[in-house]
Amino acid sequence: MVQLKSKPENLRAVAPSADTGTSPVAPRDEADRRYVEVSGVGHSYSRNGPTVLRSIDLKISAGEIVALIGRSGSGKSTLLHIISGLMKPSDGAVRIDGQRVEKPSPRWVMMFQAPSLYPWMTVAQNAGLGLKYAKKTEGVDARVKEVLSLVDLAEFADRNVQDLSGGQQQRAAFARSIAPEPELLLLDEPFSALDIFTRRALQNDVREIAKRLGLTVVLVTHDVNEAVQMADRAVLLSSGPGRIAGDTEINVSEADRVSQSKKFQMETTRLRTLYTEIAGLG
Amino acid sequence: MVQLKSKPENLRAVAPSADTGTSPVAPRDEADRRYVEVSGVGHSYSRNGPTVLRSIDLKISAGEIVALIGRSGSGKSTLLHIISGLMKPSDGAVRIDGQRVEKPSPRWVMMFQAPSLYPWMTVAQNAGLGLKYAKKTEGVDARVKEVLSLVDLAEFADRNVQDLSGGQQQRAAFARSIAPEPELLLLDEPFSALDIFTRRALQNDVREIAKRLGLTVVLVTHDVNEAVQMADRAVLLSSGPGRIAGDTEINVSEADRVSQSKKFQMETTRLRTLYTEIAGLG
Amino acid sequence: MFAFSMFAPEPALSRLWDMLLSGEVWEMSIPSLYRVGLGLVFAIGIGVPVGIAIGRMVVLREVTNIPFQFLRMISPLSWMPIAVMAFATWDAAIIFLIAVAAVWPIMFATAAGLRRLDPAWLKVARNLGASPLHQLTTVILPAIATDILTGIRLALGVAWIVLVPAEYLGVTSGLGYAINDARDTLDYSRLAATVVVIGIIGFLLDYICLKAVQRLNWVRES
Amino acid sequence: MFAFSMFAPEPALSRLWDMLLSGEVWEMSIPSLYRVGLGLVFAIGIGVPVGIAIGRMVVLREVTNIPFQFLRMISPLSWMPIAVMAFATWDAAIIFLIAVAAVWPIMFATAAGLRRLDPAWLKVARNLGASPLHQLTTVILPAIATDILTGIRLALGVAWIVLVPAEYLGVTSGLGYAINDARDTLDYSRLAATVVVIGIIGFLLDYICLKAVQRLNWVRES
Amino acid sequence: QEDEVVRIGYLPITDATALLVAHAKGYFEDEGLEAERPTLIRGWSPLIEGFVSNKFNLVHFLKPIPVWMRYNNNFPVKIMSWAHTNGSGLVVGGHTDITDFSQLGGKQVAVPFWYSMHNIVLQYALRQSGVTPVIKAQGEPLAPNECNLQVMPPPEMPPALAAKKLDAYIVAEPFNALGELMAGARMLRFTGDIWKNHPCCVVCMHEEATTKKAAWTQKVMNAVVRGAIYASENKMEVATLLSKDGEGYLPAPAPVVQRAMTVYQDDSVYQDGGVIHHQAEWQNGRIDFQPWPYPSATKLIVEAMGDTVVSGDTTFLKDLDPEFVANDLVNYEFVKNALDANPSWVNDPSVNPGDPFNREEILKL
Ligand SMILES: Nc1ncnc2c1ncn2[C@@H]1O[C@H](COP(=O)(O)OP(=O)(O)OP(=O)(O)O)[C@@H](O)[C@H]1O
Ligand SMILES: Nc1ncnc2c1ncn2[C@@H]1O[C@H](COP(=O)(O)OP(=O)(O)OP(=O)(O)O)[C@@H](O)[C@H]1O
Ligand SMILES: [Mg+2]
Ligand SMILES: [Mg+2]
Repeated sequence: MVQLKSKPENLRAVAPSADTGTSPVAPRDEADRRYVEVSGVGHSYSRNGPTVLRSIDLKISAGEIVALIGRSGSGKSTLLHIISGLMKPSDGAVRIDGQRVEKPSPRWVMMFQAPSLYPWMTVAQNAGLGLKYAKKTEGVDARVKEVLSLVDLAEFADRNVQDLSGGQQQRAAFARSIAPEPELLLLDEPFSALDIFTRRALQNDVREIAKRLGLTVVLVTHDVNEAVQMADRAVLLSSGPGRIAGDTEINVSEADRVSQSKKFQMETTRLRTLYTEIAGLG
Repeated sequence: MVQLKSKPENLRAVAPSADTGTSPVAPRDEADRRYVEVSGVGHSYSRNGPTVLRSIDLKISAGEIVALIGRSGSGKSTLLHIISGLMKPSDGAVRIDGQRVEKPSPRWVMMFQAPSLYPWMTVAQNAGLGLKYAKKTEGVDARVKEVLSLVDLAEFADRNVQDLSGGQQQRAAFARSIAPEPELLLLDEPFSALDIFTRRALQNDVREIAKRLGLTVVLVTHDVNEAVQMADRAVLLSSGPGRIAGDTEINVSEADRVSQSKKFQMETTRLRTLYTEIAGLG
Repeated sequence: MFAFSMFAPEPALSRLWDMLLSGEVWEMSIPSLYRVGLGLVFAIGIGVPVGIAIGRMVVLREVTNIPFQFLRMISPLSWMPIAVMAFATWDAAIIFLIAVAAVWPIMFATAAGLRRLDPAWLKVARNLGASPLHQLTTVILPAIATDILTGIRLALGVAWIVLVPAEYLGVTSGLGYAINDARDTLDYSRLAATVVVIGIIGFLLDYICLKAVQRLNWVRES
Repeated sequence: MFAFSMFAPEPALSRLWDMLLSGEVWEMSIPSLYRVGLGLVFAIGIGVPVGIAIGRMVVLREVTNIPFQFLRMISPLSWMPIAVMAFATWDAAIIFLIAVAAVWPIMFATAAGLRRLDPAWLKVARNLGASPLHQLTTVILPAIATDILTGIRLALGVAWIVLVPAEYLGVTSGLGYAINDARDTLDYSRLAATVVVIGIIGFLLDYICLKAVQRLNWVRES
Repeated sequence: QEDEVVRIGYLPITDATALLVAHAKGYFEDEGLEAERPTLIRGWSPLIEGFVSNKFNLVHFLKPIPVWMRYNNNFPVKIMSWAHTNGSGLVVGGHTDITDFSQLGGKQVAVPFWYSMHNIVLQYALRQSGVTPVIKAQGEPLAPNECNLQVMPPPEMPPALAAKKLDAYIVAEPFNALGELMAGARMLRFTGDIWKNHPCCVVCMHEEATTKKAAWTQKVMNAVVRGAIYASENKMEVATLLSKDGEGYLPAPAPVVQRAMTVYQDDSVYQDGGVIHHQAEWQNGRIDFQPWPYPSATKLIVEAMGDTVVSGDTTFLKDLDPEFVANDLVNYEFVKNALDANPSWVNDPSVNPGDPFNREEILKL
């Protein structure tokens, strides 16, 4: 995939691949191999039901943060479920690190839109769950402490998760997702319910953490601001049977991501224009 | 209340009234009497619990649309409940149209953050509920048809509300709120769960409807964009024990509210700056 | 094992067939249905309002908890002598025993349903000007209809449990009576056939409840 | 009227006092508690796993619905002859009858709890690499613990209902036996005193369940 | 197999006396047998079911029950001896003024079991008095000369009578005595005053025991016969022994059991009420214990069952020959041996010492 310059007219129009039911997986060139490879994925929820996703091709490099933008119902959550292995696509296949995804794995962890914390556990118990499942016995406490500090929840370790505010719950869910040290993080509108300040802070934190740990991240959102704040690249999904309608890099320096800089505003406006166009088209 | 010019420095700093427990209701001047008068309202949820609201004074003219902005936990929902009569304040009083509010009334209807539609009813049955409660028998069908058309749901009248999309549900809840022809509408973050396009459309619709019908509206939000889009005036609540920390007019022409105009952007930026300052202070 | 091999499906079913042809099945079923039905009507008539009251009023729930749990645990069959004394007819005594056993699941399911009620629904109704009666008919009852029906389904099972010993009491009709009679006459194929009849009737009643649940249920199963 | 006035509170309570002093209360309670307890253990041992299975697997639920509803509706007392035949000891027959009656509320409450389970919780667990056993112990069981306990509370009520007629069978101890005994001898003050004992024990057992519910309940009441 | 434990099942009524005394007095041990404490059962049905499933090998049944078991259900049961004679009565409610069977027309009467001597005697007495026994549903109108019968568990009878839901019931002791003492019932007639020395309950065993374990069975019967003789000779003592105040085989307290076993012709109420008609002539007691199963009585019962109104399918009775039943159903061998070994049994007032093994059945109102 050629990296495009960050100008509206540089939007790579993605030609829908021929609708042949199953898309043949082309022999892959080792050099072109990427960390996540979604090839020809299509999906419908029932045999004769409407097509929800059509011919999705998406490649993501290791360590990259990709924002998946699209309107409600465009199939963003469906695609994330398919990548995570929680759902089998009707067509096509997903490979992660060269290996075909057949079922969920703690190596690629998805964080759902709702925090879905277990209310009968403390914050620390929730965060340590992945380690428990992996039958780790040593260093569990230390690791839990570490991830909770990372999301600034160390002092809440022994609280019941129901006694946290919404933002704290989101952070706890995030801590739970990263505790088993996944390589790939799939985030489904993780901050949609938060007020603007909490949100801004978390966006910065997550980007920083991901970059520090070298995680690959797919971030589903319908907020252009959030995409610019967090992602290296934005992939736009058209509505209807969701298709990739645009794929563009986000070129903002780390410093500019934090402030209300000119560059940030420009980039946001550019992306919004793209999004509006596609939404209008979709 | 003096109408202020729409510049940041024109923010009227509201001095907290002396914390004397119950604020004495001053003899009111007929000329200064407004449609909604919140005087010295304070609240805490339990006898010795933390104070959630402190000394709120707020006057709203008939037909005005006021945005109530504040961070999560600042007491916006609490204040709305008190105005609606669903909750009794610990201190102070609320008068609507000169009459002290003691209990809820169909004359002032609140719309909750979640649509809270009755899932065992159709859209039309939900919308007609207020009329049924008022024991109206004539013209009910016509009125229901009218409000559903107003929110563009006429063709969904006989659907179960669970078969609506999120945005349609919000609109049905709005139709239910306005069907009994209330004079005052209290909206609690009504569009927070919607994607940007649906949201934009609804914001415009609601403002248009309110202005057409001459409704007074209090709109709770933490989205500055939404405030500028919809309101005539913005009231900012500080966090901690919520207090009115700012009160400013929004001066954007009707034409500018719809487009991404310069004026709109300026106003948004101004309000966001105010909000950030207050949030920083709060 | 001699007579008891009559429990086997073949003699039981052929006996059932005879009983169907002779109309005996209806003769024995109708009085029992009448008693179970009336017992359930009383159980519903008491259980639902009381359940709503204790579901809405925490104080009432706490005050009544001890006596209710106490009464609930007493086997209705220990009420038998009291029922015999207190009621003028045998039928009334049997109906009382069934109602006493069936009222608890209904009451508890109703109260539990009410506690799960979304408070916002009541706020919306009050806000739109609903009177308490309106709140009951347009919000509370539709919202907890399936809970009530779940209670009734459980009560139905309990009512059948009680029916057999209750129809020991001075009546000469009904399914419980037929069971007792068949045991007394060592007529085990008849016993098994009657058990099948009870099972089928119980199943049909439950099926009606289930259909009602499906009609009144507004929760979308995922 | 003759002996029947002995149901009045005064003779009943003074009789209860005598029975307490003589230790008779314990003598009659312990065997019944053993039978009810063991019956419930079997009911839980069968009801919970089957309830989880039919709650998780729609196919299984649909296949088993007819036979289960059918069996559920048959009064355990019609099983009596079979229980007597099939079990070597009287105690086993009684425990069987109690278990047969108590298994249904537990099974149904478990299945209902499972259907209310947030599917996201299971997705999260699978996603984090939970084995099926892990999903059971860390997600399913904690999530539906209160539902299971609600089922057990209802089952407890049913077990006591069945206890009295079940202790008709060849045992010489227990509360149901004491009730039958008192009825055989028209000793109604003793009957009333025993009823009070049953009520108190039932209430205490229910109280234990309620405490367990409160402990395991993670839902915040509004 | 020869040393099998004696397992007795019984109902809490005085009918079980012979078996209980044999156990209480250690007669089984005297014979070198091991015997479990008898098991109390609350109803005939579970007792039958327990016997059939081999939980018991020695029980007492109402006399017609084994007829049904053997000829309707083909279960190989054998009558080994009589458990007792007489010992039942019909009481009427205190709210009624019934003094004669003819006044039972239009009334509700409870019997303990369709296949019981009680039902046979009651229906005989009703027919003799011009009343037709019927089985009708509740609320169905009764003709003035119809008496409606219903089966009811004995413990339910006294409260039902007190609650005026019944007008009378016929049952074994101690429920008559309980009714009299605690429910205001009045004794109308004793069954033993209608059918002279009638059998009520019989002692039953599995047929297999008589063929495959003859020695064991003989020992059992020896003990049972001794129990019956002891009971016959010491009614007052035995009543106390069996009661709750004694060994606690029966839940009833001593005064009730004593009344049920001893209060009879000398009681002034019975004399004044004209309850007893034939005692002077027949010389029987309220309850008597003599084990010999007179074939004549068996024949009479089988004959009477044909005319007795019962619910259920009675077609098998039509082909039943009383003579055949008397020989096929009853085993005379073991009881005869036991009686020969214990000649004092002829001292019971219900036995004719001159011809102890034969008698003529007398039914008289
Ligand atoms: N379980 C399901 N069964 C059938 N259709 C479904 C199911 N889940 C989602 N859909 C449909 O698939 C389409 C894509 O849904 P998806 O949840 O992937 O959208 P999304 O882009 O995540 O939207 P949102 O922003 O609202 O979360 C929608 O039209 C939706 O109606
Ligand atoms: N029922 C309650 N009992 C006790 N405290 C409450 C209750 N409801 C709200 N609070 C507290 O009162 C404060 C104000 O709550 P409120 O819901 O009014 O905030 P809000 O401004 O609407 O926030 P949000 O934007 O999150 O909806 C919060 O600190 C909250 O914790
Ligand atoms: Mg989604
Ligand atoms: Mg709020």
